[in-house]
Amino acid sequence: MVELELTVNGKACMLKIEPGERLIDVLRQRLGLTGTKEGCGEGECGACTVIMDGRTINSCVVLAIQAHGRDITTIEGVGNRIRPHPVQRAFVEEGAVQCGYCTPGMVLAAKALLDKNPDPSPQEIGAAMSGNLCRCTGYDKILRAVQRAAREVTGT
Amino acid sequence: MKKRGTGLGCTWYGTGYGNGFPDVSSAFVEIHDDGTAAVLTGAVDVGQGSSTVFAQIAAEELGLRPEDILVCSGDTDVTPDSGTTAATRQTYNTGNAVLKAVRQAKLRLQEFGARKFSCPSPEGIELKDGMIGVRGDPSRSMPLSELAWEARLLHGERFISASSFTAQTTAVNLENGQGAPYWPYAFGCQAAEVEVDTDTGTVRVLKIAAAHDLGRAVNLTQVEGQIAGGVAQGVGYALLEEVELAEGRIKNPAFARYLIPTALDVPEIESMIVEEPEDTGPYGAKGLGEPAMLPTIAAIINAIDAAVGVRITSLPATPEKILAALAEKQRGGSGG
Amino acid sequence: MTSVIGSRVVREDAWGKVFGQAQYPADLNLPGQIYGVVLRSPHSHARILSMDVRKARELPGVAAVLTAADVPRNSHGVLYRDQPVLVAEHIRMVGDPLLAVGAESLELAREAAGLVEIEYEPLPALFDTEEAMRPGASPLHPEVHGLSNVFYHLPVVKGDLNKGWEIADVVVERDYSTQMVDHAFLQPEAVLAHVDARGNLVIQVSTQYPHYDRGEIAHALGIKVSRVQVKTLSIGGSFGGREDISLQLIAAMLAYKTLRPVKMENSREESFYSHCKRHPMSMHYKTGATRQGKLVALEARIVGDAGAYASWSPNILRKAAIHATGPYEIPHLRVDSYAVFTNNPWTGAMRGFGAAQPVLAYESQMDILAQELGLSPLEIRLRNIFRTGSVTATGQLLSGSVGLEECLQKVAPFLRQEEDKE
Amino acid sequence: MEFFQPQNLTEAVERSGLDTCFLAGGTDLVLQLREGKAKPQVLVDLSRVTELKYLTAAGGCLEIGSMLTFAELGGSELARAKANALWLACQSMGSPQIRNQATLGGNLANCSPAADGLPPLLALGALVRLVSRRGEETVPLAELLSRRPLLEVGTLIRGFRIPDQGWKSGFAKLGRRRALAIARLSVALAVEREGNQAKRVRVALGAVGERPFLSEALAEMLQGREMNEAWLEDAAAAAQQVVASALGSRASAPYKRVAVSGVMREAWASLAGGEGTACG
Repeated sequence: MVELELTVNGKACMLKIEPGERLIDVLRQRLGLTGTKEGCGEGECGACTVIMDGRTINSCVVLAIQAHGRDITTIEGVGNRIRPHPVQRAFVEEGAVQCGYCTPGMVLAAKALLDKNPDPSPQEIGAAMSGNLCRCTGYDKILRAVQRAAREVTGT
Repeated sequence: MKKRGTGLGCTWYGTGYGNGFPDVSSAFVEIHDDGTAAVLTGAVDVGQGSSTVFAQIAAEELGLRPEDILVCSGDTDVTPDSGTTAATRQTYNTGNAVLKAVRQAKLRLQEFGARKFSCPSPEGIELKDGMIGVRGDPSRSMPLSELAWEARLLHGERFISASSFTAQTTAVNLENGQGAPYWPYAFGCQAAEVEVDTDTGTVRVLKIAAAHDLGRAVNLTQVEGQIAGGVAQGVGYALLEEVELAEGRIKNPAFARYLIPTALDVPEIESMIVEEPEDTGPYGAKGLGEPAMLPTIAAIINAIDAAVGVRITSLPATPEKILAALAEKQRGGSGG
Repeated sequence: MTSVIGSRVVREDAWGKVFGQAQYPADLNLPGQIYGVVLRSPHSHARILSMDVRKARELPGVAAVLTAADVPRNSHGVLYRDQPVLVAEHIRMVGDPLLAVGAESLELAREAAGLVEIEYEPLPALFDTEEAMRPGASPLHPEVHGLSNVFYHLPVVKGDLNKGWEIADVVVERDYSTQMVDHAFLQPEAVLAHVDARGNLVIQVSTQYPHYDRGEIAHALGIKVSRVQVKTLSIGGSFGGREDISLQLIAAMLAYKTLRPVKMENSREESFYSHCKRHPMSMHYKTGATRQGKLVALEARIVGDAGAYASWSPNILRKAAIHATGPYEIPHLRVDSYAVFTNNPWTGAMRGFGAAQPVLAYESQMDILAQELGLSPLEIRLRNIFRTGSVTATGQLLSGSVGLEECLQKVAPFLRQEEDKE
Repeated sequence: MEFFQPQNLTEAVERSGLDTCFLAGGTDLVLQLREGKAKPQVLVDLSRVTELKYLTAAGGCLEIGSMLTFAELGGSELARAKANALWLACQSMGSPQIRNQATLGGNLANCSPAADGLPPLLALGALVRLVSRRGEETVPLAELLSRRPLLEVGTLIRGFRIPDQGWKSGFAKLGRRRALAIARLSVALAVEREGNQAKRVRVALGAVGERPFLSEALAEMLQGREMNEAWLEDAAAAAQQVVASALGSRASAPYKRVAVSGVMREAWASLAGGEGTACG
């Protein structure tokens, strides 16, 4: 067992874990943050996307211990019904949500993009969202939602 | 070299279980004391949006906002059986059941309203914008919330209903296939523009224009969502996806090796809606779920032929098959 | 107030989904739950000679090891109950479920499954539909489906085919084939089952049809439908892949047996093996048209690989036959459609349900005919499409709501003419 | 399994041995651990070893630390200017999430046939800086790739050194889809120009055989010639021969030996400074 200290959604967490535990399992099982989804278990679908120190990662191919001392944002830390994040509002209003299983990862990928680049081009949006698979929407409304959120963020 | 071409795909799709199998959906409706309503059906929303469609139907009938409708679905202890979420049948089938059930509850409301407002017939009572009252006479109306409350607490009157709808088809004759196996039928056409790299055989789908006759669009956002999602699956089916088998064992049971389209593989999509109303459908609606992906398959394959003059006859149209066909064509084969 | 029909109402669960609050079965837990796993067959066709589960049962932390002997009524299926909950003897495909283990942890359950000793007798297997169709081919389901692997055949016959060929000026004949594909919904199967305070089985799952699942669970366990509750949670896509019952049946059995809450979750690999696939079809098409571009004759043979179990195959191959003409009027035709058992993974419902595969064939034929006749792809279709009043291959009158011509006209501007070609 | 997080290079090297495994980004290793393909007693996490995270141009070379991620390299203007082929590979490798985590050192250590980082490094003439208890060693990547096993026990990849000779480089990869694609073929090309002459050329191929490799034959055929349409056509045709002989009778050979011509053309078109457009 090793000591793991990390910040999750702004809260300091201390846990004892096995070194081989994946970040996704610690988030879902130990911290109860089930908004992070597992779709493929091999870093190919992006459903388990979380933001670590400002960058998106697939939490299914990262060991929890690799997050030691780092800052993690999961979907639970992004917004709520009273104060939704612009990306979340845009996803709802554009109709970018169908089955919803890819949605948390998509929202985080979009948030990470807009945090760095509030005014992305359509190409930049496509590239930023290309690590997240969706089987329902055909991506069309997801990409539009990111554009809409960008407009809201930049106030244009 | 990169060459472009366009292709057309034109399809039809019989919705529902079909073949005379009793295709039944059921719904329960309850008007709450505050004038909101609950719709209970077994129909599950797998992401396509059936629950939203049912809320819209109830809201339309009761003069409420969709957010005032609680849709409870897919719990066998609570909801009636509404069949499977498949066969492009929920908008049509369960939509019809919801419509019938809501209209029953509505009729009870209208009857109560007719007595309340001394209106000679329930048909004279209108439900609109959260109000119930005599059609054309705003002075004889009240909020539905007050009427529902009053009905229960002062008169013990409830507005609760249950109904079922069964689609009508006949079984085909097993000797010659004759019969009326499906109803209604949905139709669709798509045009694809592709770019084929003649060096690598790679196909890029640049654009899909999709027109679908779905009877009536109940929710435009969801219709566009179904079309775009269908196109993406059609792109995957036509170009990318294949479960590879070796002696019955799946060689690629993983997302690293079973590839579905990413955001960058899906073309620009222009969706167009054709509303040729179906008399038996709720507000004329037929359905769209499955049909959305069908024309994509042919539009892409035909566009490849238009671009480079080779006809791919086995799916998926991989770069390997396209290069082989191009080589065959150069050797003077038919390419087909 | 404007009509809400035709508007852009926001789906009611979208907010819960963007906040990560929507619950899929893997997100649920109950105190005291155990974890279930299924051991699946590595063989495509085999007989189980012996199965020794003692070591697995004795492993500390194992709550139950279930085999076919523990299933009161060991069958399920959407049309025919030809699929075992757990195989007793006859394995028909790789991935057939052989036994289920419930244990205190997932790792322990996997370890226990690994301790089961099974002796197999491999049997000759059929992977090719043409081979499986041959007279004398060993039948895969003699008990339920008789002595042929061809367990469904529908001919659709209309008009006089000989006359059709006589009046055809151009005849085009090709073979087409489509591949096996997976639904690839993003959410792998998962379930939480428990026996509640009423003594009823409660199954929380993502399914396309909870009432069907309830019936299958009650049937397999030999209990009344009113003692089973199937509750649908959020569903991470389905596309037909959640029609045949899957993990929920096994989780229900484990919960019923152990009286512990049982959680089961598929990995992506397990998911590939635990739901059906889209039918690969081979299609032979011969289509005739007049010089004026009118379709006059069609002869088609469609063979669908059903894999090891029937699932929806008869309905799917029926749908393929009925839709084989495409949305076109053809006066003289014969279509033969067959569903055939093989030892491949079983195939069933997937978006399009048998009407997807023939699209490749009938729409390719249209373009080839157009080329032969010197017509544009648009023109040949306009000369043949269904309109109100058309009669289909099965003799059905399309009495209304046929919006195909308008669809064609809407996409026509997006088609490039020959001369714009690069 | 134990976990050890060295704070510096010395600690990392001291702790390494038969039963240890270095953890870089982990995007491949975590899967191998789960599948039981890697079973180390000790996992040595390199993420705190700051000596492995650098990107500088010094002494006529571009120096790249092994723990630099693909995203960091792909976001670097310095890398773009000095090692365009590598920079391009960093744009298309895996997905954004993988690029944020996966490192160039890990890409070499894992050494998949389709490793996106290796053909560009080969074409750019990269040297690999290795470190072990015995000290440091600097080896040309091409030579390292001929070693079996690639790395001796206890050897750590410290970084990469790319001589800044003013060569122009490009990279193209062929995947089955436009993102999240494993390379089915990749070509990296580096050219030292003199006027319109290709004075010296290096061509590396990926996903053709067990490990990426430099093709001497292609280089010899292409250098000392004017870079024109014929030159490119010869390059494409010769690449086909190289692939054909490298793949022999493998199932993928009939396709790849033809398709490589297109990848070669794209690699040329991607050459920094717009050379590619001159005749591409």
